[in-house]
Amino acid sequence: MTEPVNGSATAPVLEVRGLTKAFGALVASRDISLDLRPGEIHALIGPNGAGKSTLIAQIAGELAPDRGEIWLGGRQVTGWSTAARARAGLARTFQISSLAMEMTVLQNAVLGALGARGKVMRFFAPVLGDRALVERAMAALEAVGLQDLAALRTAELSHGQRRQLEVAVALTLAPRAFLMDEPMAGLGASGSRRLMSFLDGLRERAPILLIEHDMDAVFALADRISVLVNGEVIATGSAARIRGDARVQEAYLGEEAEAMPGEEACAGAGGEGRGEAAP
Amino acid sequence: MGVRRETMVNTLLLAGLLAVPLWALWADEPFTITLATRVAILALAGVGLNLALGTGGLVSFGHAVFFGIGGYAMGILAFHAQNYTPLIESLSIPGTKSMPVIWAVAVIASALVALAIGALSLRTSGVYFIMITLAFGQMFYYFTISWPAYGGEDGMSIYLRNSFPGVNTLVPFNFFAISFAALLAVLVLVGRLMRAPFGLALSAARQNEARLRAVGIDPYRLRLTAFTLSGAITGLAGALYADLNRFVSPSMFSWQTSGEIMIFVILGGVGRLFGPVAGAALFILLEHFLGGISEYWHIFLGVLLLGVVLFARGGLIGLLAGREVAHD
Amino acid sequence: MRAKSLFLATAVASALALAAAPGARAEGIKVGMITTLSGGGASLGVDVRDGFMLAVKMSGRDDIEVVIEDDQRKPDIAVQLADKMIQSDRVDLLTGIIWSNLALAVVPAAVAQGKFYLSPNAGPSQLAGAGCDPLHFNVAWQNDDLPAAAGTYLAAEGFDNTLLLAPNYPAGHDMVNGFKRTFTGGINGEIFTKLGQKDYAAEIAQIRASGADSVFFFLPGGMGISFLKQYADSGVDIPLFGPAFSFDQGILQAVGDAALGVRNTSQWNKDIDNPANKAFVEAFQAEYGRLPSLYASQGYDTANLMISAMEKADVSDTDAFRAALEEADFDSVRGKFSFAPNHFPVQDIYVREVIKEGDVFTNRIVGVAATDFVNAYVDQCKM
Amino acid sequence: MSLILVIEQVLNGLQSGVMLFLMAAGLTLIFGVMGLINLAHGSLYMIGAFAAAAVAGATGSFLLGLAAALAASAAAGALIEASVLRRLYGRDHLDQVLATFALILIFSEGTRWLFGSFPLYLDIPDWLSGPVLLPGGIHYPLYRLAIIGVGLLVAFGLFALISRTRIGIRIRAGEADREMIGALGVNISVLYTLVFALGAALAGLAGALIGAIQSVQVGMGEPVMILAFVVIVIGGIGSIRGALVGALLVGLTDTLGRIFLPMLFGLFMEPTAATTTGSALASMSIYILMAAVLLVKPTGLYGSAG
Repeated sequence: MTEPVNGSATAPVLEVRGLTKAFGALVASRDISLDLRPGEIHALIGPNGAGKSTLIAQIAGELAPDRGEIWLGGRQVTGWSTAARARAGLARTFQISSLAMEMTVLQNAVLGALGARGKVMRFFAPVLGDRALVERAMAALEAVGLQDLAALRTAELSHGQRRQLEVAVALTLAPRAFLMDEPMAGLGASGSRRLMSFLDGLRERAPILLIEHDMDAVFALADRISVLVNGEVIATGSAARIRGDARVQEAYLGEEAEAMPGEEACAGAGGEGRGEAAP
Repeated sequence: MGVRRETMVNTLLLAGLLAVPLWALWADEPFTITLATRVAILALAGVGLNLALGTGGLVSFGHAVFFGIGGYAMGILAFHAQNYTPLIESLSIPGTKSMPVIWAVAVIASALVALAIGALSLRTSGVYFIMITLAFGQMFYYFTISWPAYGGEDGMSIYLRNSFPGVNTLVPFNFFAISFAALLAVLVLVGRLMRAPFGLALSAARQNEARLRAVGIDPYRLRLTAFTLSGAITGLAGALYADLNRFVSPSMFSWQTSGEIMIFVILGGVGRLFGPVAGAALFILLEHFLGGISEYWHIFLGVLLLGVVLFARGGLIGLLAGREVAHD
Repeated sequence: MRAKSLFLATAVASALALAAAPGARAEGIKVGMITTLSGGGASLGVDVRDGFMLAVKMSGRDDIEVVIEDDQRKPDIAVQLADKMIQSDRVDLLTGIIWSNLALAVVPAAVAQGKFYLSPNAGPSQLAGAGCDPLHFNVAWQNDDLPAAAGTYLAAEGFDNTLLLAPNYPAGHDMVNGFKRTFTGGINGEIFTKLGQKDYAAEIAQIRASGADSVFFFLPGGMGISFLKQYADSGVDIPLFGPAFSFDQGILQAVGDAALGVRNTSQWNKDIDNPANKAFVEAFQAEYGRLPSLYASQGYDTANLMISAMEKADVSDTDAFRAALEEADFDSVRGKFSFAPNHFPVQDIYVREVIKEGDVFTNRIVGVAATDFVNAYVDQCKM
Repeated sequence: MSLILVIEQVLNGLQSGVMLFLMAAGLTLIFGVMGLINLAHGSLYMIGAFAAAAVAGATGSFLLGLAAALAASAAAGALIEASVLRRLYGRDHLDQVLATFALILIFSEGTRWLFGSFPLYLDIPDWLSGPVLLPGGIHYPLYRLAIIGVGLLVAFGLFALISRTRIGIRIRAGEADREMIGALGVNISVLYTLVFALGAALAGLAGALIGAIQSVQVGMGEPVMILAFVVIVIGGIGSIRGALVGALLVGLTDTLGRIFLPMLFGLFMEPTAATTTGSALASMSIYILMAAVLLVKPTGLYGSAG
């Protein structure tokens, strides 16, 4: 349904060039380059401690790289604040739900719409009386299926619903690119399936850089996969290419099987992916 | 349901605060009116702090600075007016005894100082923020004590209460009405502000800063604005308080004053619009009632405060109106 | 009590209204005492209160009602209490304030509302000069009096290179200026310290290095205790002088040996030889089990002044009562006592020395610093 | 102004810094391990001074007084930890500020109720009184030298305790990860009470030592408490090393500022105005120092995170 990514003429929406970050002797990011092109889901995988969180933090703007550049929509955003990058069209969801828990579901979504529109310094007119904002928020809630819970306090949502709300808030931003940090974490099998089909359609709105542990989801969804090991991207390519990459099998998949024994049980068909990848 | 109950409690509070001095007027108990005026003014100071502390999550231990600046704005202007000396010699700008002018000066001066203190302090967070605001408070306190021009530690007395167009402010009830009106006006404004885009974003900055940044809003500017508004409101309260006492002194700047304003907010209920009104009323009531029973009344105040912090986290409003509900 | 139930529900409030109609007052006098009874400065207020109440008790009169409230040493609280006493308790006369800054906050408004104010302690220059008032009487001293007397005394003793030390606040500057007004010798230097400072190592080192022949200091309360102890321990032997405030009965026990031999100026001491003083010292010890302090003597004199006026006039007759107060026709524990035209005392000021009587540190009189001393602000007072 | 005077003032600054360290160490330890901001630390200082004065007055022995100060403040600390503060560990700082502010009110008025309004007597023991002659001709009070010694000894002991002993390892573990230490089977609530009592005892020791050269009275703890907070904020909250550096910085700034600022202004102003302005500025100097440090390093000199 999406056009094949290799050889695409479209310019990347998000691009990381030669990103390097060290904490003392530990090099958490080593000359990382990757890009995100229109219409694709680009998955980033790697064992625990590979440096995924550090990389996301640098892309989102929470951490300044030692070297390298980050480009968003044709502009270099390397020195920009998190908020400025968000305004420039980078919508992220958090690994651990990051919502204003005392607010209602609708208020959280409206906050996103407000951020997208700007003009926060308005002191008099009630924010929920602003039809444009509310409509935009409701549309996002409807897209993830939370419209009936709009008046509920966010703290009362279930874990899965909070994940959905995370995505809805990202939607209100009408972003150029999504940055999703383990959106499936902690979802049950059916929840994961629903979210997968949702993300599948979402890439048409804006491409997704997806960090995900659920191999099943990654191999089913991703147009391209990058593998991060010890701070380095050791391979990038289609699912098939990654499955066949000897270095990936050696450095990542073997270890993954050891390091994350729970993965299989949790992700049902997880073994299948590895099985195919095995020689 | 909870929303409606809180609204009811709030309405009753205001009605009580208005009814008591009306009764006192009828019963010829002018001191009761003075006490009610004090509640209204201290509540106003608390509403100011509550904007930063309750809505914005900025635990300022230095709001006495703004209270004191408001007070000194009144003291200095009225001092020059009653002595017929110019405020600024070279420009021959006179002092004034007009409340509206004094308020404007108090609000602007405290807003400017809050802007400066906030711009510096908001670079820190958590305990550091608490302590740096305390440090600014101490700087102002020691400065006013040793600054001889306006009385130093002695402070300044104003012999006649300042004037308000068309109102005889010397009548206790009239001054109560002025203070009560100021409180009402600020409550309405802050209430609107909390529902406006600014309030939503500020509240989000307290609950989850990362979320706010992720939707493209920079919390620093929001917080600085909130801190400035908060300081301006507390400054207005300071000017009124000085007029109530017809007196200002460095004790308005002391860290205990900061602590007391904080107590109003906590006793009443952090983040509740009417929390400071309930808190100030309870505090004055306790001070008056316990103070009459024992000279060691601070012990009881301490125990009560401890009880509220440990067991009644919603404060008085929380007890009466139940658990907080999200604003609609 | 009736005003205290302010914020119970409105219903309760209006119920109370019926019970709270202002009652008719009996003949006699109703006194409002605002003084410091809690916190760090409480010992002074307790002494003034005890001295005052002792005199009321000894007078045997039952037509004196005293309302006592604690100002917590906060000016704004003092103002509230004054409002309460005037508006709600409807007192005729106010007294009790210890601190100058509180007096300045309360007194102008109180006398403007036609109430008498008798000061048992604070005597700031503002209230002695341009701000004097027919209804305001000070029964203790003008703030400059004791240091000015010390200045006279040090000059007479031949000191010619004196170092001055006081906290950096108005009363500190008043004291230093009062001393300089009468002192004709040379001044070595002036040191102003932070109000409330408790460590004087740096200042003592400066004193040691100064080469002064004498040190005049004003450090009330805990500041004085700290300074004296540290000074004694430093081994610096330049003689110290000061007004009585740092050598008062309530403080001396906490200073201990460090104060022994230090000379200070005071308008009262327990060994002044007159019957009124003897009776006072004995009765105070019997009543409270401790030696009376300067502040207690001032509270006692204040009450006796008031009682003497009551015998001549009714307080409701303002002019007559004021005239009766001006006569100061009572037996002061200080001996001679009269009022200057600005209603501040004309009195002798003594030089005292700290001694140890058995286990108790106290003062004895060693000389007179000034006779019939009149404060410096009389001429500025127009009333 | 001679060099001797300067050296003497530096010693004075050192001495006041060392005493501040005793206060600040307890505060910063309690914050580092339990995450608690304790405004009532000054009350523990006051309790130490009152206990020392009462016992020394009754027995005539300064050392017994010190022991009583340690015992009383440690006991008071353990008591409030177990009864009140334990409930506040997970809470935000606002609740902690308020609850410990309430404790100040209770302790201050409670002490006044027990001991009355008059200051208590506590003096330097004879064997420590008077000045000694230091090399260079400096007369310096022996007692202040002893204070410097005790303070440095305590600092040394604290560093040893934290870096070398089992309990120190537990403290550091608690600092790093509260859940982990629970998983290790250490009885965490006992550990917390111990740490709190230790911090309280240090405050009580400072109170007793300082009480002998200052006045023992209600309210003596609050100014010191504020200074101690300034110290740990400058040093970085939770860091013992930061507390030491911060305490010495504050002690020296305050002492030297008091003396030399008026002199500095005296160079270009008339004397009375110079001393007035100089001492006004001096009284603000440590707060200016603190604000300046925080503006450059928002988490203090040795702090990790807010």
